[in-house]
Amino acid sequence: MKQAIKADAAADLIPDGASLLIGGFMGVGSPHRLIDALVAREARDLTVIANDTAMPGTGIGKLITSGCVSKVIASHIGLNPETQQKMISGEIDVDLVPQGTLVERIRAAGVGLGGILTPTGIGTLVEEGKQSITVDGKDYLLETPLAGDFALIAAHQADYVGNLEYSLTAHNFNPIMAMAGKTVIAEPHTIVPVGVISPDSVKTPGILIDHLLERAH
Amino acid sequence: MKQAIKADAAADLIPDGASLLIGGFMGVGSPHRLIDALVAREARDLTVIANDTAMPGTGIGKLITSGCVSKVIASHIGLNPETQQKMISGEIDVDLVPQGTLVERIRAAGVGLGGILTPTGIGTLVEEGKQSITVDGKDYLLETPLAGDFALIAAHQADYVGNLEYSLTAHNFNPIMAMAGKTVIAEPHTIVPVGVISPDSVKTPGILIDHLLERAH
Amino acid sequence: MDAKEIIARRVAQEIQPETLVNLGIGLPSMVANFLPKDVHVFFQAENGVIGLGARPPEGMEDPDLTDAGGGFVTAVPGAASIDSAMSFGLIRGGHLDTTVLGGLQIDERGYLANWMIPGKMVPGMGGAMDLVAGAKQVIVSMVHTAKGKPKILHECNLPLTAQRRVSLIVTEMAVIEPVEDGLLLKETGPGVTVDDVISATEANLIIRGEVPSMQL
Amino acid sequence: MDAKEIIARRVAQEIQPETLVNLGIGLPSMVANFLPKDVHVFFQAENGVIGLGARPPEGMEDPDLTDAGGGFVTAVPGAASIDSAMSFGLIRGGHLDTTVLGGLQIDERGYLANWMIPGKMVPGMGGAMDLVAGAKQVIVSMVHTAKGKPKILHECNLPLTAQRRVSLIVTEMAVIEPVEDGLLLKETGPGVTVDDVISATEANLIIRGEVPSMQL
Repeated sequence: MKQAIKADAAADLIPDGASLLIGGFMGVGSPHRLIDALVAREARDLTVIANDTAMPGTGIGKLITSGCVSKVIASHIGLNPETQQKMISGEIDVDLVPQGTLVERIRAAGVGLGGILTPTGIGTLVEEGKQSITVDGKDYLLETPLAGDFALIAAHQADYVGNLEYSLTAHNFNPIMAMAGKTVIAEPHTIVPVGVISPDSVKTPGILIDHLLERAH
Repeated sequence: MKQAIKADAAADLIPDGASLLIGGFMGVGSPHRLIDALVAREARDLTVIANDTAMPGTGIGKLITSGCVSKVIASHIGLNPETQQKMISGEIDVDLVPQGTLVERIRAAGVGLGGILTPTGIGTLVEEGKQSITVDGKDYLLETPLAGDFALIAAHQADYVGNLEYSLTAHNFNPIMAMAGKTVIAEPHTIVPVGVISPDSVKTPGILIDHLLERAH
Repeated sequence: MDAKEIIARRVAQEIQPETLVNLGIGLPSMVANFLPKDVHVFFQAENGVIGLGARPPEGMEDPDLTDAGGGFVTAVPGAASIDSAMSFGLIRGGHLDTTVLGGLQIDERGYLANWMIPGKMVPGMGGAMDLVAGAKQVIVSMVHTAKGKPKILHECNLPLTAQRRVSLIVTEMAVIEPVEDGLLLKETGPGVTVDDVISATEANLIIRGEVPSMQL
Repeated sequence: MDAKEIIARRVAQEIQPETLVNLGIGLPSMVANFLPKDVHVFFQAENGVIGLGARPPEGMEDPDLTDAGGGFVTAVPGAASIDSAMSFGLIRGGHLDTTVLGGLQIDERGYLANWMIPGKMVPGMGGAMDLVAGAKQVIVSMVHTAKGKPKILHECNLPLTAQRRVSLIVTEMAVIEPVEDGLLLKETGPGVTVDDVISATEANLIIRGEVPSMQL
């Protein structure tokens, strides 16, 4: 069982310079209270690994605007002009990774694989510096695991063991990232007593969760 | 939407010589009615890809006893002495694969990966004939995808789109195999109208399912 | 009928019943509006829903249910929520029947470039590389030229999205099928002649006999 | 106390509170009976449950809820059902704190052989190779000898389960920790002398000072 903690206490656990896997897709299913707490404590030099950097004023966009971030590994930054500006000015280093490759690299880290072979990116810029391997006559890129010092996970409902349920398109990267952070912090909307969630509804087993944020309201 | 079909009609779709991914772990979560129908139609020369061959008289054990199977790819045959006897007599060819590797190879086939790198099997007999690849100073085996002509899936509940829910330890290989069969046949306990299952409860999207068996009762 | 509607209507004719379809943001998403009522398909949004529905009535939006562009949507009966690993597993694993994407350039090999203009626009590839590498049928829907300049070229000079021949190109001027030996002109747009298409296209076009006009 | 109970009681002392533990079929599964009441752990069964509970009352079995040996079990409050990919993801990904397995042989390198006797017994490795390769702590629990013959050898002659030094070996005669330079004898079993252990063991044992007796 875990005592639920406040967002600022959770943000204090995350040192400057840390690498963070952050759930969410254009801000949907992102851990918004954790992000606000990181902005409030003026976190610096973070590496953010996420699908995208949302929009200015939303989710991960707030970390970008507030100067918390020095590196981004994402599939898409197109809807956040600030990320693009800071990339061009050299303030933020950006690695672009195809979305399917990004989630498989994170999964590989979480499930103890040394990498995966994907057809995505063959014959494109993504190929650069990577090993190409032929299996059954088809070429694949070897993509290596991508872990984070922390994973910041948004969930719909938790219990005090840390078991998590997600809602609709707010799943996205969250269930995968929950396996790949050295320390995993979950931010649920609500928390219910242990035993209330059916074992079949659990999508992230609580044993993966290190810290649980208080419910939203 | 799919019309639910009878087990014997489903078994008629499966030709002799086909390779079958069959869900289940010691018979728990196996498609028992499909197996019985294959035995009844005296299927021959099947390749069975499954975690195990259960026990004589149970699940996949019935296919073994009835002489339906010429090849087994599994992680464990220890509780079925008939499989062991038929292996020794040369009637059945057996490939043993570590359980975690087996499920990742099937997943790789289902999700379009050319293979995965696993630490499991390094320095053991499993290594034979496989490429070893070093990532970040650690050795891994390259394990390649494993697909089936058919996947025979047991589920707890379906709707007529083919969306599936599973129960407790009857999940096991089923959700993974449902991605890796050229033709996928699902055998649910019950079938409910479309719209009854919450999108968040669906573990196998119906678009993966080609044929749906009638409910059990 | 404006160029975009022509394109969307024509692409809609390519969508087969009972299939899984991914529509890109912008022009491709208009295709859904022109499907015949009796053609039932499941739309996938790569952010994690199979069975994407229309925009909800005002005040009934769910912040946890959006399309890949972040717009509020609903879910049809029989929908399924999936995580990003499953979403791209379906795409890369060949379970997605059709993807409709926009394009910046496309060339005689049938190769698409649609994710970056070096030094100008670097949005990232998002899901595009996986979609083009993995979907069974890849349809590129785009206006035929950009500011009067051809977008269908001998060879793309923008970075490629994938080293794969796409299935079909639909513009307001033409339907073009990339085949083994080049680009086959299959149809012309409303009021457009074969010569019009040729002069708006840098790439060589293969023309076999009479080229019919789109039936919209 | 028979040999198996000695082993199970001693292994139970190694289990840390609030951890995830996988117990193999047979002797290892007995360990659960000897955990102190205040030590709460989650037991994982590799067939897909975290939070394995005791055998249900007769007539209340669920055919869809068994342990990895196929025996009926229950689920504790806070349990989670998982598929085989997640189950082995947890194992191989370093999320499993402790695995307790049986052994056929173990050697001075700390390498375990426990899945086949060529020409005699070929059950398959099941989950053993993943468990030994991936768990944070690997405890081998086994009787010290087989029909009077040592099982702890200079070098295994049966096929290895993994090329990894296990964390601890617990028998009814000894607790042995494989370390960089060999096998360190840490404790002796009830009524067993260091000389008894040495003569029942083929492998060289490192002995540092006084070797304490197990406290059960």
